[in-house]
Amino acid sequence: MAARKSSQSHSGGLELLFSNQRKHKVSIPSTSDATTGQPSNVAFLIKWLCDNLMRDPRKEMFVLDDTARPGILVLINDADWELEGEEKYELQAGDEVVFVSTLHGG
Amino acid sequence: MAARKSSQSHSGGLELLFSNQRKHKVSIPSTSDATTGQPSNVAFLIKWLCDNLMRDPRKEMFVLDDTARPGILVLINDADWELEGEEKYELQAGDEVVFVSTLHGG
Amino acid sequence: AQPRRWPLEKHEYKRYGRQLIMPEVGLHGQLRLKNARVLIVGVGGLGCPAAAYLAGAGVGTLGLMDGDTVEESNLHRQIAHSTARVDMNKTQSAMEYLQSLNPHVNYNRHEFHLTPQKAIQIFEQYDLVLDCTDHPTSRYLISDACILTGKTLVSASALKTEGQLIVLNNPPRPPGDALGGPCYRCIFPKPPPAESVLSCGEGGILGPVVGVMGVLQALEAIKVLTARAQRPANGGDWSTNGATSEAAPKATLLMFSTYNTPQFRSVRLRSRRADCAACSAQSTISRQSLTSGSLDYVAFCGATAPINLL
Amino acid sequence: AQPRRWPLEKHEYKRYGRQLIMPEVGLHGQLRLKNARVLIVGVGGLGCPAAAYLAGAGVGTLGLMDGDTVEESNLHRQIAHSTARVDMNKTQSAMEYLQSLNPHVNYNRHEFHLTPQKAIQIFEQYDLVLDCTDHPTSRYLISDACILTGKTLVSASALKTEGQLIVLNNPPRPPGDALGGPCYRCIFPKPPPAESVLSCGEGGILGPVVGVMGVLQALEAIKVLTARAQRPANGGDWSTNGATSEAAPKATLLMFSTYNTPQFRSVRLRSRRADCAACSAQSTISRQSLTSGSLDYVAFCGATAPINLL
Ligand SMILES: [Zn+2]
Ligand SMILES: [Zn+2]
Repeated sequence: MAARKSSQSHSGGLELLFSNQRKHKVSIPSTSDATTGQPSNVAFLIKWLCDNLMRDPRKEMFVLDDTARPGILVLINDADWELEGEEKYELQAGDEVVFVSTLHGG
Repeated sequence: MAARKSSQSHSGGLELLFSNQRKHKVSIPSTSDATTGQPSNVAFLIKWLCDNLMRDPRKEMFVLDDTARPGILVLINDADWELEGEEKYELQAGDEVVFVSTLHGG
Repeated sequence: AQPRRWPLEKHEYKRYGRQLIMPEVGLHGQLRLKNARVLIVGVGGLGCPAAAYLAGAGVGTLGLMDGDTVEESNLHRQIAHSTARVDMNKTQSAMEYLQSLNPHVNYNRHEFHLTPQKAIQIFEQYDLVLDCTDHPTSRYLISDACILTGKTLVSASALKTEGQLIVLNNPPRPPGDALGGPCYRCIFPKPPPAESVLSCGEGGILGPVVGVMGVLQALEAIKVLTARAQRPANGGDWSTNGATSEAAPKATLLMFSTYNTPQFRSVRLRSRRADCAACSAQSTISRQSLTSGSLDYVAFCGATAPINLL
Repeated sequence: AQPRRWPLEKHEYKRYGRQLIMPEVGLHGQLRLKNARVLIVGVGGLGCPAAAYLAGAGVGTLGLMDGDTVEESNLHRQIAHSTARVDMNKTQSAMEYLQSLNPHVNYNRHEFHLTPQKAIQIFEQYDLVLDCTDHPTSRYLISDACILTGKTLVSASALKTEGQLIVLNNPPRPPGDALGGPCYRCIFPKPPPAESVLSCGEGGILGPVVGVMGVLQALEAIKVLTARAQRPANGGDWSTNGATSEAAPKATLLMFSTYNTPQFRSVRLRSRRADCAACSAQSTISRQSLTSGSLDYVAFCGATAPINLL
């Protein structure tokens, strides 16, 4: 099964959930389901990150209802994922996905 | 003769020399000399900009001794051209060349 | 003989000369600044530098709102206060500094924290609002009140070594008008879990980080106020917003991270959300619900005592 | 019984608590700031905000150098001065503000403009230098003196709606050592034609633009001072610079442009130049040539009266 390379980075404190590392280059399967051949999308990436990369047990700080929790912006190649189809966006090799936690301090 | 597309932009007041426009998308010939087939490099781009795009008569505000004048940084795809071979860097389609005039105010 | 009346006073040409001579401001821009009324909600790490540069630029009326008093732990970043003014209300402390920087500005002090009941009536006295507060509760309230009163909102935040900045409701349009810029609820329809919210007191903050964001808020405010667009004299709808296309305007988020390379990043966010609770045709938030106090922002954002988790 | 002696005074834990609790600063970083001596050359649009945030952060000794007096036209952007202090020397005016913000810093006033003759002797009293001046003449002089005295230099500039920032000689190494960061002459070996140099007085300047650059200078200074690297106690060579590789370090230029999209841009510049007049093995600039006054920076940069061209 071919791997789809994608780099993802964290901002706004989220790196604390991922071994305190800001940038990760990850290779995910190019299909999320071998039988249907469904290409991997962002929903799959989020689940994959939770299962494979997140060291912190508090999954609820990253996901809620199988998607990024409220207060986390998901950016695909410097644009809000809402402009790209949200969870259904199919990842391309080399895509950069950024998870940003909103800040509230002042 | 094929054209080589390249976008260039100005900063630090240089746009005043180029019709007060910050960004220009230009197509330059892919070879600077039809007989030798010499690929177009940054030296050729600078001369081409002077001849074709610069509306201001004060060429000395942009070039000196056939190269960018002192105080102008030339950046090729977000790196100093000195890291890329300076004037001899051969332009690729889609390259972004930025001319930045140093600021001195404070 | 009576001399021809100049649009600015003589001392104003002197004081604002360095910005007046720039085509981006010019005499027209300076007059717009002079006629502008800007409200700064929160006179802390963001509000102090934002107020300094807006007062410096000659904004006609500057409103300062904060119910807190100055603490010694504020002074590493809240540069309009001073050691001698510890325990003084922050709006009073900042005003002493601002008066000495530029006495030609009208300063309004609102010596209390913003509440839903007061928001509409106060925001109506201003042209533009800066959110310099530090909690989701106030961020939703300020955004809602800006939509209901038709004000552009310059919102920033900072924590530890990072900052964020976004200009909302720009251009300002009534709820349901897709040509208005998105509001805070368009970007964040649901509040973050309360346990994920950290204040600067809990998470820490580097002074220049919040300082940079506050100065950039002043700059965005000046850009909005001096833009070429025509604004009706008495605060009604904007007839034109300076945008050349009639496409639904998107917001841009500027992110800053001290130890990242590059430090700054600009990302394109969405336009207005068709089902936004505040700015869409289906809006459920009204002047009445705010003023009556029936909207409970604290309950909406969950527990008020943030837990030190993230 | 005598209580255990704490490394900081009680009030310092309070005042600096919000930065102390961050791992990027911590107690060690705060002690480094307290022991640090920082010189700010130029107390104008860049120097005022830079000084405010460095004083706020608790830098132990802050040197302020400027021979100018405060003018009304400075006040839209030089936020450490005040209307009542117009005509006062800028270092005196700024010190009054800074003292009231943080009285626990030692402030040194250098009430004159920098000259080649004085540069070495003054720079040797400090650990780090901020170039907040406004002319190529001083920019070359400050860079040369930083190379000769082994100081890292945080240099910024601004004009109209744009700004630039670069950290030079970082890490600081003697001339000829390729593991030192580049200097100003490495990046700009030849000065610009005098007629292309515009000051803020001639070209104009938007207050928050120069403000942002000044605040970012304070941040870069704090980053350098609190970095994990070990610095010898008495200002000798740095044994390690915190870099993991032994490659020649490159400089990064941060560019800001108010009306550009994106507003900020970081570009990679070169490492030390093998034939640099100041920092290479072939250096022709010495302590002697500076101190004796034999180096003429004004002649090097051409005519002193800039012509309003670009
Ligand atoms: Zn909305
Ligand atoms: Zn050098």
